[in-house]
Amino acid sequence: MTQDAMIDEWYPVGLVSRLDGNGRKTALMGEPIEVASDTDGSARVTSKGRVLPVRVRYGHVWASLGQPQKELFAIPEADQPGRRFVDVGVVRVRCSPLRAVENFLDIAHFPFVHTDILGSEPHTEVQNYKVEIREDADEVWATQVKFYQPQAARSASGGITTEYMYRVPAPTCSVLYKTCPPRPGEWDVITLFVQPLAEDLCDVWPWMALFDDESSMTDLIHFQQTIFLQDRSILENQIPRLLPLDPGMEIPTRADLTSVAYRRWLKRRGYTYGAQLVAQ
Amino acid sequence: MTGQKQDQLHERMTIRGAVDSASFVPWIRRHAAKLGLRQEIRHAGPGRIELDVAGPVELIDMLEMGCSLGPIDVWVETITRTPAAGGTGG
Amino acid sequence: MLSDPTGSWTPVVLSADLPPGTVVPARTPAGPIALWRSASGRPSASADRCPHRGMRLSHGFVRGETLSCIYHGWSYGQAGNCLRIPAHPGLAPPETIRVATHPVEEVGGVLWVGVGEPATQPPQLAGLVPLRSLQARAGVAAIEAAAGAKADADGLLETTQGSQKIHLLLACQERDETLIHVLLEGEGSVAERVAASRAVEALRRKAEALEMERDAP
Amino acid sequence: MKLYDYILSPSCYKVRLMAALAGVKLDIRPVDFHPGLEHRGPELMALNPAGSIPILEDGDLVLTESSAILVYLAAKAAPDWLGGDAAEEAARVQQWLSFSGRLTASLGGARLHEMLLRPGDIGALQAQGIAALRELEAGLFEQSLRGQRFLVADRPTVADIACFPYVALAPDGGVSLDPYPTIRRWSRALRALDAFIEMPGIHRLHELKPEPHIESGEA
Repeated sequence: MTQDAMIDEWYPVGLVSRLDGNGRKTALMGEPIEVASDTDGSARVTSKGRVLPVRVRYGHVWASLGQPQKELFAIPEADQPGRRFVDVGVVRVRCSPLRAVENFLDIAHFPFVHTDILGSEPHTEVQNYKVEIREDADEVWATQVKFYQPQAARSASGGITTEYMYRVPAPTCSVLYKTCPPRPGEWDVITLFVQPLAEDLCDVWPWMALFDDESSMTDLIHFQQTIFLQDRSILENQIPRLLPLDPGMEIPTRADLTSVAYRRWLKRRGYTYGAQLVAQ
Repeated sequence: MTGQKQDQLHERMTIRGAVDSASFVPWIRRHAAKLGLRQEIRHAGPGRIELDVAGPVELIDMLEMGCSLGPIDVWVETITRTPAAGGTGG
Repeated sequence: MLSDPTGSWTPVVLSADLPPGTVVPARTPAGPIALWRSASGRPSASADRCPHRGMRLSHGFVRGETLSCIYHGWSYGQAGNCLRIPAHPGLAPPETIRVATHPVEEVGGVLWVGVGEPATQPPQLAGLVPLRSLQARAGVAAIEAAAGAKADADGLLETTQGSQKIHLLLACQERDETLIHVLLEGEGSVAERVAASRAVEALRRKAEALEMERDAP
Repeated sequence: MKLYDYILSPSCYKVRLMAALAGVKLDIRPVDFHPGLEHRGPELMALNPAGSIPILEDGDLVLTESSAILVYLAAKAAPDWLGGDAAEEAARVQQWLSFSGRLTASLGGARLHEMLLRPGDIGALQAQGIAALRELEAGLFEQSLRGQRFLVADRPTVADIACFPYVALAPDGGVSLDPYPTIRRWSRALRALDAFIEMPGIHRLHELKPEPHIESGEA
């Protein structure tokens, strides 16, 4: 696969809180890179001696192998007072980075994969919701996504219908806005930042900006790690490992609308690193 | 939406975009067949494919989902659906 | 061993290793399959891939007479037809939404999966009682060399280990891997069966050593 | 009883699982093992100089080895799980409790490497893991010939709980469980136990409950 439009995008390559002078060896789209803190404490990312463009934002160090045309996407909630910011830490998954994002956009698997946490039988129906590609921002948005959640929060005793909004601001990143029980009218922000190591291998860095004055930081980390580790065995057992842009071997339904919109957007922008172009 | 009755709809589906591809019509037929949908291609030309389709709404939705992505050499801009008057011989 | 798998049977799992209400992964020359047995005891084999979004069906679950995908709960019947799409509970899926299936025969305590459309029945293995299955990282040739015997057209090989006659039913897997089903002549005592199991473990070690030697430059 | 716990640790899960099966209520103290490395911090190192979790505190007693914790929970609340007093059965329990350490080192090491990027020789870890799985498969098979579904007897013991988590999570470390039919049956028997609880990476056995139906009109 030739390197495509994704080369000029920003990718997470490490936690700011874990930066040190020794440098951490990792990879980005097949290239070995090193992430270190400079003598002045700033982040420095190099690839074969070349210094890469770097940003430090949302708890993570971001880098690009190419020449980014756009600034790293904005998450306004990251500057909102009263939120707690949670570095969930890295989890490696043997799958396409695009598959990791697609799974994050999916609610229909909640009853079977996140049983009794995010969903439960018989509440499996996916109601219609809205999806659009916002041309001005060049982002995929899914809104009015509602799904029955058996235990909405640690303190909740019963189930509620939780509302979600999904946003894809970059090919390997997604931002989820979710009903925030302690603060009606506000949204909890849960992100999935994916570092593409290779077309079929990725490091996933979840990050959160929550209104929650009750839970310990470790509880919050463990909750999100629990959810993601339930997904990991799914992601490692989907065939093919790359994300098909031609659904000829699949059967998407209206419940898969966000997935279809995400794939359409990838196809339109030529974001094909980690994608399978022809169904087989 | 949990009732047992499956209403059979007859719809005209209009697919617009860069769809002037010999690969797309067979692709649509294959996908419709996989969904058990009766379809009839009414028009296939540069920029527009029109077909009549009959079946339960969820299945027609599924055809729309599949077609909106389609094969890699096709770019679908929009898909519109309008009621058709039982035009597929059903 | 048959070189052309079209129209052949592959022994994939012992009956005892597929209790009612379970699904297991298996490999055939036609690719990976999900082999499952319904609550009422009927075995079925389907392609190991859910046609919805590609998840391996062998990771799924068997409820009653259906196999369900662990990802989104799509359920399939014996014939491979989709019976339920939980995200759309009002929809009765059409017959055309299906997962490919393969013929299954249960003969003499072994489950055989057909590749293509076999014209004959799987071998009867009369008088032989299955013991256990194990996988070797060795090709058939290395196992034959370790056993000092050749497999016949059905993949069946007879060897004497210690004082025991043991029959091995071999099924090629990917690369240099072979699935070995161990069969004995009659039930035998517990001690005899333990001894046979250990003898085959030893034979596997020998075959894998031979395979490594062969691979060494 | 207070458990210093990490939700993704199979060794901590052994303790949570044993406690659930024995009906013991644990006071869980979550430890930020990843990414925070809290288990290597001063507070936990003071409690356990080995820098590992789980740690179980019960009054003055501090236990840091998961097998010992399993034995403690069973002895306190569910003595049946200790296995019988007969020489052979008692020895089998010890055999598999010790063996479980090899699963931790091999399959656990492979899992930490593949999932949480911890250093290690992945080829060697996986090979050792496969060797251990083969040994377990053979052991369980011989047990089945004796009419016993579990490692020590026809009922589960602490030995089964000590071995189960790292085995069930072997695929997390890139080690397939496909070739082990007897392990599969054993794992299923454990997962079907009444008070069984899961951990992330071990899915619910949905077939244990009949397919639930929703009443029309109920959202």
